[in-house]
Formats: sequence, C-alpha cells, structure tokens
Amino acid sequence: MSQPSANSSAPALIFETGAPGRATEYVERSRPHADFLPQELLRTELPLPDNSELDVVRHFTQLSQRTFGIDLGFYPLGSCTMKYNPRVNDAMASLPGFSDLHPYTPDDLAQGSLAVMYELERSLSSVFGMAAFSLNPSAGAHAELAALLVAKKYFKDRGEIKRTKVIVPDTAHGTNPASAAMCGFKVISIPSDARGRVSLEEIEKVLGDDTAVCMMTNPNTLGLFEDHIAEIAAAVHRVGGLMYYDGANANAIMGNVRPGDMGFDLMHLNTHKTFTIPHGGGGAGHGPLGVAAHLVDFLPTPVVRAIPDGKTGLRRAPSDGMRFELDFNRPKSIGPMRSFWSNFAHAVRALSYLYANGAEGLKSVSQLAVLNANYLRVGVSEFLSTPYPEICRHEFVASAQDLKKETGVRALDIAKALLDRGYMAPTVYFPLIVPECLMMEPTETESKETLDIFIEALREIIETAKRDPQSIMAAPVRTVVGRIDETRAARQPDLRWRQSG
Amino acid sequence: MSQPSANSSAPALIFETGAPGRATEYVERSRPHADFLPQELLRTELPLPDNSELDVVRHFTQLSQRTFGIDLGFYPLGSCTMKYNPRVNDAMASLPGFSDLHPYTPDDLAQGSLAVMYELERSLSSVFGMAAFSLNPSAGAHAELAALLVAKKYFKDRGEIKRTKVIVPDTAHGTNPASAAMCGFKVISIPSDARGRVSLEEIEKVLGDDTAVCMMTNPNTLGLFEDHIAEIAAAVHRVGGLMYYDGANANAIMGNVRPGDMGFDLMHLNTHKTFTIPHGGGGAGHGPLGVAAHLVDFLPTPVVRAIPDGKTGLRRAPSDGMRFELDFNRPKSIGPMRSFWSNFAHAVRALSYLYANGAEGLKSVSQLAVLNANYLRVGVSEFLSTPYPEICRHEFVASAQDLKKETGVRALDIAKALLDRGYMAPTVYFPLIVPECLMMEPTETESKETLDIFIEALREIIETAKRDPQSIMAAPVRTVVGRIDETRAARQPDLRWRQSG
Amino acid sequence: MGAYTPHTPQEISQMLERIGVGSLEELLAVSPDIAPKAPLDVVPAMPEYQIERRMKALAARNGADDYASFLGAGAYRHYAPPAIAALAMRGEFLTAYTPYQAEVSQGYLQAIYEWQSYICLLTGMEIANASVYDGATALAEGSIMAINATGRKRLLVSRAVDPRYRAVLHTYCGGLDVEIDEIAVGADGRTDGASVRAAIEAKSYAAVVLQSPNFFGVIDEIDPQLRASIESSGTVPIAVISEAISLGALRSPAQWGAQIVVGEAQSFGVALAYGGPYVGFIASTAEHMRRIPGRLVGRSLDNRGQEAYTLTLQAREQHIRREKATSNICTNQAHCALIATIYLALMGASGLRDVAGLNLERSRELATAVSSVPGVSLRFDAPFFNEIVVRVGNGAEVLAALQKHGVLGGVDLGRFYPEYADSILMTATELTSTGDIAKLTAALREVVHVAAVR
Amino acid sequence: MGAYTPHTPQEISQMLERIGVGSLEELLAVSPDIAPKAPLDVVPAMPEYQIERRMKALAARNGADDYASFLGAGAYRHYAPPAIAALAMRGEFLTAYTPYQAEVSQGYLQAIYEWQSYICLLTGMEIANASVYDGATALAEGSIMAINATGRKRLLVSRAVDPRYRAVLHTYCGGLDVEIDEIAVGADGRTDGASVRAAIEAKSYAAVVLQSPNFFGVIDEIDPQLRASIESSGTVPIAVISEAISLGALRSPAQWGAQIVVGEAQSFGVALAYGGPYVGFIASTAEHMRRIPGRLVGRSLDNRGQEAYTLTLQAREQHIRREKATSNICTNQAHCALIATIYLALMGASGLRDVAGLNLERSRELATAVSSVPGVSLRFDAPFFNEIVVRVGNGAEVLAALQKHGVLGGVDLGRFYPEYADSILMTATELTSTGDIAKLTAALREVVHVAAVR
Ligand SMILES: Cc1ncc(COP(=O)(O)O)c(C=O)c1O
Ligand SMILES: Cc1ncc(COP(=O)(O)O)c(C=O)c1O
Repeated sequence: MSQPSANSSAPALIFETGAPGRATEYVERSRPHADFLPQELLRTELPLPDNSELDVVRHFTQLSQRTFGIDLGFYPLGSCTMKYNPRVNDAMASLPGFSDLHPYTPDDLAQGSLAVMYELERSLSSVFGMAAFSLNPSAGAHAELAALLVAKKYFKDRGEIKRTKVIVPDTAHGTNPASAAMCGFKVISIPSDARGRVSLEEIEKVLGDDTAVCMMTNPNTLGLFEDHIAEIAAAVHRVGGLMYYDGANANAIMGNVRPGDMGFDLMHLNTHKTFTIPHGGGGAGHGPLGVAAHLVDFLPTPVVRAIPDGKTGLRRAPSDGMRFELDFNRPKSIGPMRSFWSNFAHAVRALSYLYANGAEGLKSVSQLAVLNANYLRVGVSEFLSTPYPEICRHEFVASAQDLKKETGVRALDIAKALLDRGYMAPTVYFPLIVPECLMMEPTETESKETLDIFIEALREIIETAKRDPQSIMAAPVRTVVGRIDETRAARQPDLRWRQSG
Repeated sequence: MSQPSANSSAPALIFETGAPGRATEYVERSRPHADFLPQELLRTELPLPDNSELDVVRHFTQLSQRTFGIDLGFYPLGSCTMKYNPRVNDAMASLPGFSDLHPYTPDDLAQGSLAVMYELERSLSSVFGMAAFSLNPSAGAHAELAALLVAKKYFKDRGEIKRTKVIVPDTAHGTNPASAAMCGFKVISIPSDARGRVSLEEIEKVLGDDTAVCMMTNPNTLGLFEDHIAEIAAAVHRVGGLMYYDGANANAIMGNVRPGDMGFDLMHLNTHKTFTIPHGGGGAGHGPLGVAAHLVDFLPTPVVRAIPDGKTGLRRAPSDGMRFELDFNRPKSIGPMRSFWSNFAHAVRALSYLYANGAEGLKSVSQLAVLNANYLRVGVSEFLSTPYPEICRHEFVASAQDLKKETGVRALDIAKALLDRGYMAPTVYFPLIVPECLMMEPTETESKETLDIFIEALREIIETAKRDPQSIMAAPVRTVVGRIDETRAARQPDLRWRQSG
Repeated sequence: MGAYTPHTPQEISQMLERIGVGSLEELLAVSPDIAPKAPLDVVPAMPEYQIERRMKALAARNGADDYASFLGAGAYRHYAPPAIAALAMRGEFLTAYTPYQAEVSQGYLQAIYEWQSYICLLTGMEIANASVYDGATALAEGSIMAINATGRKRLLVSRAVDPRYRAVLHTYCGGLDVEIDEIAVGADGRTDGASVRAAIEAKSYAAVVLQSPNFFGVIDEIDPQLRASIESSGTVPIAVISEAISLGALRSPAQWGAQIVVGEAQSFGVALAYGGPYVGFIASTAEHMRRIPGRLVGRSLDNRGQEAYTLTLQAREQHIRREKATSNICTNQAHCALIATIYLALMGASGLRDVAGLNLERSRELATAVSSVPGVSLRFDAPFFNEIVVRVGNGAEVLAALQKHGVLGGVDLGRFYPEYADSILMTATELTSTGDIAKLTAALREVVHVAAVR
Repeated sequence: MGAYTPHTPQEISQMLERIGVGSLEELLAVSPDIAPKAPLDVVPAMPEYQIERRMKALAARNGADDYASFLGAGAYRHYAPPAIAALAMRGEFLTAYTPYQAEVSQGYLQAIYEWQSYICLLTGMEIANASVYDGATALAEGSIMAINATGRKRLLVSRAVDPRYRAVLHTYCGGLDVEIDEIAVGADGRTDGASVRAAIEAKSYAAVVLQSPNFFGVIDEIDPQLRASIESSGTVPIAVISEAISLGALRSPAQWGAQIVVGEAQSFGVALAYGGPYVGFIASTAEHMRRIPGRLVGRSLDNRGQEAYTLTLQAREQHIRREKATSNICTNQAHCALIATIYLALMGASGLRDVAGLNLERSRELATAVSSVPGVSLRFDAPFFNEIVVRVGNGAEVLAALQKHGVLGGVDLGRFYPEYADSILMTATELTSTGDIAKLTAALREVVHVAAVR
C-alpha cells in the first residue's frame, strides 16, 4: 500500500541488469551441447540475462509492490467476483502428493487426485442442477467454446445440421459472442428491455428451427434476476434449441436457484471467481462445464469414472472406499479441449472451498454476496444514478451519465480517482448498454465497515467532481504512474525488449 | 519499494478493527469451558479482536509493505552481515519431516534431524578450528553468556575461583560486556590504539591471575584485522586466561584463518549473519558455541553423539550410515541454555548453505565479502573521511565528523537521507570510539553495480549536504513517517494498546 | 454461515434494514417453480483443520512418490528453485485480476512484458502474447491465425506432433469448417519431408505444423529446400515446442523457418500438478501481430512522461470486438507465465544452457543403459533431445510389470500409435538420477526377460 | 565460487585494480603462523537441486510422521492456519534486521507493538517486551528482574515448574551468586502451599515461581491467602505459562496475583521444528518497566504529527548500557513473535476460546479412555488443562512398547522425577483425533497387559 522507502521508480527491465556468468548454481555445469548433438542443430546465441538470485528476488518483490491485489484492498470489480482467496486452498494445492503428480501417472497411483475431481464434479452437479460436469476447460471462455461444440455435436448427432444461430443478449459478456463465432455459429444479438431484462418477445422474434443455443446469464450482467427465465427456456426448448448458462454470476445463486431448474441445458462456472481460486493477475482460471443428461455423452474427454458410482451421496460419504479411472473412450465426445485433464491444482482449491462451506455455507455465501451488493447499491445511489433502482443480486450498475453532463467527469475518471484512494476501480463501460457505466460487485467476503468506508470515499469523489472536476480528471496522481498514452501504445507497438534498447 | 496505490496511511491497529464473532472457522465451536472446569478458574473476558482472514491478510500485507528488508534493496548495516537469504534454505527448513518433529521424539525416530545437527556441528568445528560446537544457544549474546559460564565452570573445576575479570576492548559490541556482567564477571575495558587495534601493551597491563577471559573479535568491529592476535592470545594464555572469539565478523575469515589457529579457546557464530539465516526483523537467531578440546566437557546439554563417531571426514562421507543420540549425561556441563535442543530450523538453513558452498565456496565467500568492502571503502573515501585508511576486511568505518563541522550534517542525517533514496542505512555511532561513525558492510552477495550506484547515491547526499544541509537534516521525507520523537516515546511510554484507545 | 464471510447477525439486520428488506430469503426470492426441490448433495462442511486432514488424506491416496519415473510426453519434471514460489505466491500477484487498471498494475504488466520478451528471445520470433491456456490450445489458436492469414481452410499436421495436441486441434476444428490432413512419420522418427512437399503443391493448406523435438523426442526441423517450397506455396510453417527446455540448446524455430511458434512453457518452473494449470505461448513474425489471440502488454508513456506498461492492441479482443475478435480467450494463464518468467530470470542463459545440457546428457545415459538390456532397443536412430522411443515387446505390459518394480517406465506409445504398440516413450531430465536409471535397467532385465518367456 | 556471489572474473579484476591490490589472496593475507594448516573438512558442495535431494533424504530419516502422538510437555502440536506462513514468510518481514531505522520499519514495529499488546491482554499484565529466546530463558530473565527489584539473591521455585525451565534457571544462576530452593509437589499434583508459606516467612526470597497449568497439566494458581502472605513478604510472584493456549480458557495470572508472567508462545502457530526457534515472552506490572530485558516498541509521534512506532527505553539495553544493561539480549525472536501475532489476529477471541475448549474436551476424552484400561490410572485428581499424568507401571518401558504399536505415548516422567518413574505425561490438543485415542488405548491394553505379565 505504501512504501517503506522512497525509491518509487520502476525497477529496470530484467534484460538490462545482470552480467554474463552471474547466475546461481541450481544445477551443475553441463558438458558442451556439441558433445551430444551436431553443431548445426544447436543454438549459437542465447541472449538471456544472467542475474543473481538476490537481484531477481529484488526485481520481483519490487514488481509485486507495484501491483494491487485483493490482499491490499477492496476490489469491487463487477463481473469478476473478487472475493477473498483463502490461503488454505493454496496450501492444499501445493501438497507434494498433488503438485508433483505427472498427468500420465497410471490411474491406480492417482486415486487421490481422481477422488478430488470426482468429489468436485459431483458437488457442482448437485449445486447447479446439472447431470454432470467436465473439469476439462481452462476458463470461462474455454468452457463456452466447449459447450457450443457439445451443442453442435449434439445437433449433428440428431441430424439437425441447420441449427446455425446463437442468441446472445446485448448485455452479454464479450466472450459469449466470440465463443459462438469461434464455433462457427452466427450470433444474433437481442436488446434488453427497459427493466434491464432480456425480453421474451424479442427472443421469440428470432427463434426458429435454425436456433442452436440461447446464451444467457442469470442474474444478468446488470445484476438483475431474469424473472422470465422459465418462460424463455420453454420458448427456446419449444423450437428445439438449447439454453446455455454463463456461470460468471453464479455467486448470486448458490443454494437459492439452480440453472438446471431454470431450464438450462449447459453451463459453465468460473471457479476462479465463485470458488475463491486466485485469479493470479489474469489466470490461470478453471471453467467446469455442466450439462443436462441428454448432453453428457458429448462432454470433453477424459471424464472421471467412479467404480462403483457414488449413489450414496456426498454429504455423508465423500469418495472414501471408491475407485476411479480416467475414461477416454467416449465415442460421442467432442474430444479434449486441452493437453491434459484439468487445471487440477485449481480443482483442489475449489474442493477445499466446498469443504469449507458444505451446502448450507454456499447458500449463505450467495445470500451475503447479494446483501453486500444491495447495501452498497443503496449507499451509492445517494450520489450516483443507478439506472435500475431495484433489488439487485450480487452486483449492480451505476451510471456517471448525469455527472458527466454536469461536470465533464466520466466513469473512467471516477475509476482513476478510486485508485488514488487505495481502491481497485469497478468495471467500467460494461455492460455496453449503460452509458458511463460503473459495475460494482463487492462479494460476500467484505465487511460492512469496508463498504461504509468505500461509500464515503466514492461520495467524496463525486462531491469533489462537482466542486473541482479537474482534480478528478487528473487522477490518478498518487500512483506510481499516471494515465498512460494508449494511442501511442497501439500505434507504436512496443511489445518486447530488444537488445538495442 | 513503491505503492501501487496511494493509501499510505498506517493500517489501524488490529485491536481497532473487527467485530465480535467475526472469525474464520479454523476449528469447530467448542463446548463451554465451564463444562470442563470450575467457573472460578475460568477467564471472564478475552478482549481480543475477531477479524476476518481477509482483513488480517490485508493488515499484515500492508504492514509488510511498510517494512524494508534485504529483498527490497541494499542493506549495508555494519556488523550485521545482511547478505542474501536463499529461499532454498527456508524451503528445506519447512519440509514437514523437519518442521513437524516434536523435540521429545525418541532418538530413533529423529535420526534425520540429529544428522543435520551432526553435519553442521562437525563442519563448523573444522571451518573455525574448534574441537566441538554446541548448537544450543539461540543467538550471539546467548552464546557469549554460555561461553562465559563454560569458562567459569572450567576455572571452578580447576579450583581457580579467583578469576573474576573479563577483558573487553572499547570497540567491542555491547553484548560482550553485558554478557560478562550477567555471568558475574567484572568487565575491564581496553582502549584501542591509533591503528584501531587492541594494543598488546594495554592488555598486558591488566593481565593477571584474576584474568578469566579476554573477549575479542577479529577482524574487529572497525573491520580491521588484529594483526597481533597470536601475541595477545599467548599473553592471555600465559597468565592462565582464556581467549574468546566473538564470531559476528566471521564472514571475513572463512577458509582464510581460523579462530582456533589464532589462539582462541571459545567462540560463537551468528549463523543468522554469516550463514544466511534470515534475521526476521530481529530474530530468531542461532548462536553456535565453539570450544577447544579442554572445554568440550563443559558445553551445554544436550550434545549430539555419533555412533560410531565420524572419523571418516565429511567432505566425502556426510552422516550416511551413522547413528546419533542426544547426550544429556554430561556431568561437567554448565547445563542447558534453553528449553530445547537448538533453534533447529536454523540449523537446517545453515547446513543447506554449507552444502551450497563446501570448503572452497566458504573461502570464496569471505574473499568476495572483503573485496566488496574494500571497493566500497575506496569509493566512499572520495567524499567521506575514513579514519583507518588501509585495507579492511568485510566492513569499514567512515566518519561524518568533518562534514558535521563544515555543515552541521551528522551521521544520523546521512543515514536518514539514505532511507529516502531506497537504501537501508549503515550502522551509525558504533563502534563508540569513532565520532559520527558510519559502519558499512556490503557482504559478498551484492554486485559491483549495486555498490557503484550506492556510492553515487552517497556522494550525492554529501554534495547536497554541502550545498543545502537543511535538506539532508530534514530527511527522511519520502518515507511513510518522518523522524520520530524519541524523547516522547521514552518519557510517555505507550507500549501497548488499551481498550480506552 | 458461509465460509470467509465477516457478517455478524447484528450487521445483517442493520444492512437489511438499510436496504428495506425483511430477510435474506426475501432478498433472494425466486418464483417457486424454479426453486430447488431437494437439499443439495455436496461434500460436508468442516472446519479448516479438518479440511487440511481430509486433503492430506486424499493426497496420500496418490502413490507415485517413491517410484523412479521416466514419464514425460508433454509434461516434464524439472528442478524449480524455491525462490519461484516465494515470489510468485506473493499476495499482490496472486490476488490481482487482469491488469485493466494499468496505473496500479505496473508490476504485473512489466512482468508480462518480460515474459513476452523472453518468449521472443527463445523462439526467435518478433512478437509473443501474454499466454494462452496450454500448448495444445496454443496450437489450435496458432492454426486459426494461419487460417485467417491465408484464407485457406486446410491444415497439414505431422503425425509426430503430440497426439493430444492434434486431438485438441481436431476438437477446435469441429466448430469451424476446417480440414486436417496428417503427414506420416519416417523410419527415423522424423516427419516425412517428401509427403509434405507433395501435399503443399496444391497451395491449399493454411499451415504446415511440425513439432521439434517431436513427440518421439527426435529433432524434427524443416530442412532448407522444403522450407523454400513451403514458403513459395504460401503455407504458414508452424512450429510446436512442447519441451521448452530444449530451447536452451537447440537453435530457434525461427532459424529453420517457422513463422508462428506455439508451445507449452510448463517446463519453466510450473508444477506438474496432474496436468495443470500449465501455460501456452504463441509467438510469431511481426506480420501476424493483429491476428494474435489474447492479451498483449505494450510499453508506452504516462502523462508524467514516464515509461509505463499497459494492455494494448485490444481491438483484437472479445471484450471490444465480440464475435469479430481474433479469439474468445479472456482469462489466460498469467500466473503460470509469471512463474516461467521468474524461472528464466533465475536461470539466466547460463542456467538454462546447463539444464538443457544435463537433459541431453542424462537422456543419453538412459539410452545407453536401456539398449544394453537384451530384448530392448531404440526404435529411432536420429538426434534427440531428452526423450527416446524404446522397443520392449509389448509396451503396455512391460509398463505394468515395471510398475511392480517401483518404476514408472514412461508412456505406452500404443495408446496413440497402434503401429508402435511395442514401444515406450521414455524421458530423462536433469532430475533423473543414476540410481533411477539403474533401477529401471534392472527392472527391464527382469521384465523383458519375463515377457519373452511367456 | 562462493554460493550466491554475483561476481564475474572481470569484475573481480576491476575491483582489485580499483582497490590497488593484486589478488584476493593478497587482500586477505594473514601471517603464516596462524594460517590454516590443512584443508577444511566440510560437507561437500553441490548444486541446489542436489541440496534439495539431500535435505529431503535427511528429513525422510526422521520417522515420526505416521505415529499417533501424545507428546507435549512444553512443546505443543496445534493447528496453524496456512495464512500465517503466507504472511510471515513475506520477504520484507523475513529479511529485515532489528528495526533500528524506524522510518522504514513501521510495519514490523507496529506488528511488535501488537504482539506486546496481545501478551498484555492475555496475561493481564501492564507491559510486555518484544520477546526473549524461549520460555525457559524468559523464566531466567524474569527471575533476574525480581532479583534486581528486591535486591535478594534467592529464588523459590515449585518442582511442578517444567524441569527444563528449572535446569536453565540453574544454568543462568551458575554465573550469578543466586541460590534456588525448590518447593515440593502435593499429592494432588499442585505446588504445596504450606511449604511456600513456611519458606517465604524469612523474607529472603526475591521471587516465588509457579507454573499454571504446571508441568503435570494441573492448574496451579496461588490461592488468595497465600497470595497475601507472598505480597507481605516482599516476594515477587512469577507465573510461568508454557502452554499459551491455556490463556484462552483460564483466568489470567494477574488475577491470581502474578506480578511477572513469563512463558512460551510456541503454541501460537510456531512450528515444533524439533525444538526451535520458539518465542519467550516476559510481561509484568508497570513498576518493573525499566527492569524488563530486551527490546520494547513504543508508540510516539513523528515530525509530521503522525502516529509512529519506534524502539524505546533503550537505556536498559546492552548497546547503550553495556555491562550495566538489564540483560545481554540483542537478537531476540521477533519473527516467531510475528507468527504468534498473526495467529492471534486470525483466531481472535472466538477462535482462541474454541481451541482452548477443544483442548479441554479432547484431553478429557483421553483421560477417560486411558483410565478405562486395566492397570492404567490417572495419578492426580485435580483440574487440568490438556495434559495428564498417567500411571502405567514403568513409564519408559511402556513408552518403548507403545512405540512398536505406532504410538508416541508421551514423555516418561521418570526422566525428570524419579518418584514418578511409573508415569507418563500425555497431552491432547485439538489435533488429537478420536482415532489417535483409540489407537493409544488399544495399544495400552496390549502393552500394559504385557508389562504386567512379565
Ligand atoms: C459474464 C462473463 N462471462 C464470461 C466470462 C469469461 O470467463 P473467463 O475469463 O474465465 O474466460 C467472464 C469473465 O470476465 C464474465 O464476466
Ligand atoms: C560484534 C557483535 N557481537 C555480538 C553480537 C550479538 O549477537 P546477537 O544479536 O546474535 O545476540 C552482535 C550482533 O549485532 C555483533 O554485531
């Protein structure tokens, strides 16, 4: 948060430090490569810097101190569920029994890891009302793609090859249409209604025998519950289409309502959001893909198979006494989505979080996430307009549209002013349909005090904006760098260090 | 080094945050204590704050960012050997086989830990020319006390009960006289000569049949090699006294000269200096106590005994194939210095460092530590007076006496100005005999570039001091707090949080 | 109560009151027809110390610790200095989101810029992205780049490319209208050059994909004449790297003609972890810059005139371009890329060169040792990096038998190549000890002997 | 070259030249008579990956992992949330020296101020220092405080105080002219109050030392009448706490009259680590403030008017007062104190209360279970915390036999108290499982039976 010392300049690039030969002896000196391979196959230069371990430690310690994470302060980044990442999960994922296991280890020597995957898969299926989950996809977008491939193969299997359209609301996350396109579908965008919901009428207009999938999230990215979801699902199903649930907002629904019960056939989870897996500055994520019974055969390979299968229920009897194997022999499967079985270390984290909660805990998590969001919404609505002034779920949107008219201060400026005050900024300019949008998701792991203090900080910014708009438009001024010339970055791309400098 | 965000105010005290009942479920709720014990034995209030794990993580992450360590920058704190602390050592110390072992584990289930202690002890004995080391003492001062107790018991055993005096040079570290006093000895302070050495003549003046121990360090705290050490030792031995070596400066001598060969009978090491054990913001340390053959019987209990004893030498055959036991049955021992056997986790670190070096490596470590110190000394002498302008060992002293006369800027001001520039300050005002003393020890893990840049930073400070002394006297200004009112701290002691606030 | 939630009952009441709602249930009310009908079946809740006990018990149900292992085949056991975890697991890195707010993310952005630079320096390419999911998806995404660049919808892929990478490529192509043709492997374990030459003549392939070292460990470059034909056919040569340590010894794919280099950087300090998370990279010549998928970090200036880093060229990405984006990728593998960057920073050229050299050395020790066993031979006689194909009789059976001797002998090639069902893919790295090799050899002597007798 | 040294040969030459010396040897020349005569005999040098292999092999030579353990007796196995290590092992904390330069050490100073506050809140004392080496040296240093306060040179110490603490007290007193007298233990396992009363009458003791819970696990407070006599005799009552978790349940030593409280905080998240590093604390009433040994952190103001922390009252310490200091301690156990502070911050009152409660509960389960075994009985009938003295026949023999059954049954009391050679000190904590107790009980049934038969 604040430096013990004052040297606030960026550490030099690692390539600009060090001296040839200055390296730690991690391994012994090897014989010349030419002893083993013909010279023409060998590298003649390897222009990587040799730094001492001390200098590398200083470099990355300093870089870390120039990086803001949940561990430093409140992180109300909407749609990202930046909740606390429990350290016990990391510790469990690093147990050598898990972290040293090679993916090609024979099943009989990997029973513990397979049990982890099994327990996680079974639990998720129950929580979200799906027949089965695949732990194969690496993130949300990856699971979306996998899901659409499943849908495609399912339709092909049924001979319905004319289903080429994917319906996506205009509030949808960019990955939804992008995934559809990557899977060769045509994207139909649906406008939201005045209440910020997907309108059944608009959907019905575009439904037909060319409808493949309707992708939705509920609550949607405005944080509003799609109250006509059952009707929409029925309409899509009526024309033979499939319903896809984008689970990025699953933190709002656990123990409360299940995608399966809402009529969804496929869904993904971002366990790196909902299940406390650290986002690590951009990934790795973990995107389990859930499907209803009629789609199970199409899931990516491999799948963890239990012998005997766990009819006893997890609540009382987790995987003890069972045996597992990786099943690759699934003729209808879309095939694998990635090199190996799963982002397994993250499966450990997600399961560890499930053990911390159990069914009751998950329900309470969602309740308190929604409580925090509404509490924040009510507070913020005192000084920023909230275009959908009703009970929200786990997040809500505010708009700086009025403020901008009045003062010239935009959502982006507010975001930067928050950085100056020790906070991460909310998501801005998403969803696209709300002008000057600020999307805030506090999550359930923040305390009432934190929310209260944040509300006051935001109030002070808005008041300052009205009094002295320039000072907010100049923000951030207390960060290590100021606003960055994005145009220059894009026009004169400098994407890597070069020897010349 | 620098904040990603701008909230530079101190986090509130942990006692001022939280809410009763807000705590993580590390263990299950217990039954009321009164179910197990009579009410009158029980606590009626426990006024500790309940914080969420998230808030605790934020609190200590923020505190860490308000703390300067070697990992953030150059740390030339003289007499403290602030060299790089290799992470592999920490990883080895945290292996569950080591870190979960209970001290009362039967010897046959603790053979690995005993082997660690054995290998470390044997190696140290060879490196420093001692007959044996005890790993019992917890830090340098603790080992000094143990050593003086050994000396006392040795003399008592020989019936020489009139030996009540301990000779200590005026450049000695404060722990030397303090340890002597704690052991009931009378301290005789010896002035240094013009060359910064202990003078043989001065010592001879005070030697007699009441001489118990002469405590020295070599190189001494001025960084100078005591070139008459053999004569001094001979003189002390002549009157029947013992020579004690303060090993805080051992980083200067490894593989070069051994305390045993210089005539010392007892010595300590600060492995938290010389052997890369992290100092951890004040400790824990680790203070092995070495003795010559005639003193072995008096070492603290327990001692690790090898069966059969390792006559084969470590260089080729470490402890493999040997068996060990903790020997408590040592009738002449001074007894234990602490609850358990050793700061064992630190023994693991020290041994790991020994494996990284071997004998040749240790020699090179000392050579390069001395090289760095002299290179820094030569650079610094261009703008600060160095009272002993000759080849130093691992550290040297500069004096701001002239600068102070000229500008009013003192050693302390220079120290504070260095903090503003991203450096830890040197040790100041020690040793006591050099006015406005700055004692600098770069260690061997710093690169030439780091020294070059540091020299320039210091030069800039001295030049600024001459031009604009006030600006240096005002330092630090870029740190999270400025100079602290020490008088207020001592006069109105506020040593703890109180409920009232 | 939910785990890690800080709310006290009083606070919940106060907050509900402020919101103007009577209860949490009311706050989350849904219509009864979609409400859950039965209690959820989830693993039981337990306090943290019991979670630790439970997970340790599960980890202990894996039993591979004490085996001498020769597994590789796309996931490699290498030495990762503990300094990596000490740095990468710092909370600031671990708990940051994608660095959308550059001003408070300079540290991470600089690290990713360094990662991009390392990948360029190692592959000889001009640009590299901030990472993709893994090696296999890197191949799929790289192929899409070539498809977009050429407008052609066919891919030519060597059968010596990791079969799982090829499977993933097939999965991805299942959504697009793209055909994949495969090139045979020659008797020397290298991609058959003549087949490539013949295939590309029609100028219908977007890309030709080779892996080097290939799945059999064999160095499998495009030779100069073939390179010329490929280039003149307008086909994009894509190189796959699945053992990144090889880049410390072998010349870069740029030098033998690759225009796109995709691969897996797990070998750079990332834990095996039963398959993930790992980290894919995509690098290319400058002309493909605007077709590269995912995040890119660029260096620019801030409004104070300082150098500063930021995400850039975002007009390629899904959050801006939606269905017109170059890829759907959003979350990538940043933290693994950070780990790899720290690994490379620690190793430096010297260390990486030594690690590569030791892999060469130990794998030759392995090759010599196993070939000395009667009934065992090397299938290919070609320069290799750290993996060898070993003919043993029946691969699957011999592996099962070796396992009983405490040896994980490698990967059964019959699993992917029916024609090599008599062979095992064995890997040696710097962590393979002489003892491991001796144990394997002794076991092979028993096992292959036994197999022959039966 | 030395490990972790960054010097290249060229740099060494440049630096030597600048210094004006021809070689490293010349730089470090010593006269030949003191130069080493033979090569050093040190463990062999090896690269880091081999160090890891070597140290893992050594760790594996310890074999206690799979045993059900009832060891305690001054070192306790408690649950330490992983969040502790994630925070405490941050490099800024780990690699700082003592915070002499307060302006760049505010974080650590604040943490130590919090530690001092926690110790005060738990013990009921008014001040606490920044730590001493461990519980035993805390007792020695606390006794010296009492000696200095009273000018008396005798100490009265209960035999129910941890025998190793008493041994260390003897060692320390070996240098001073201080006599130690011991008080007997009564049949109920408590310090014999009558003996204390008799002993202090002469007003010659500086301090009377009791431990509660004492070494036998028995709660061993000073009763109100005795307290009055002690106070009127001018003797300083010193309380020893070796199981700090007990402070979560039992009333504070201040409440039963202690003026100085010394103890061990290992139970607060510090690893067992075969005995160290642990962390001693010393707390006292305000009147002893200037006699307390070691560092003290105080809160003051900086020159900008902000609250700021600094080391204070240094005129007590060795670096200022040299032979007149209150103690010779310099390096203390700051990092372990930090760990304990983080532990307490995580647990809070709620968590600490629960942990203490579970220790009460499990130890009673243990007591009930072992007493059900024929031939086994509890030696003392008195309120206890989490340890019990169990009479089994021959303590040492029974322990050795239990070990063969995979059980570390506890500590043989005969080792310290010949009169209790028939007994074992057994400990149960929140980590003691029902399975552990069942295993012990089953083994005891076998073993004590066997012992009886012989
Ligand atoms: C609503 C929504 N859908 C999908 C995604 C994509 O998920 P991922 O980043 O894991 O690929 C996100 C991530 O930000 C999201 O917020
Ligand atoms: C010269 C010298 N002697 C003794 C000591 C005391 O060692 P420790 O702090 O380990 O007790 C020190 C520590 O600063 C020292 O520098």
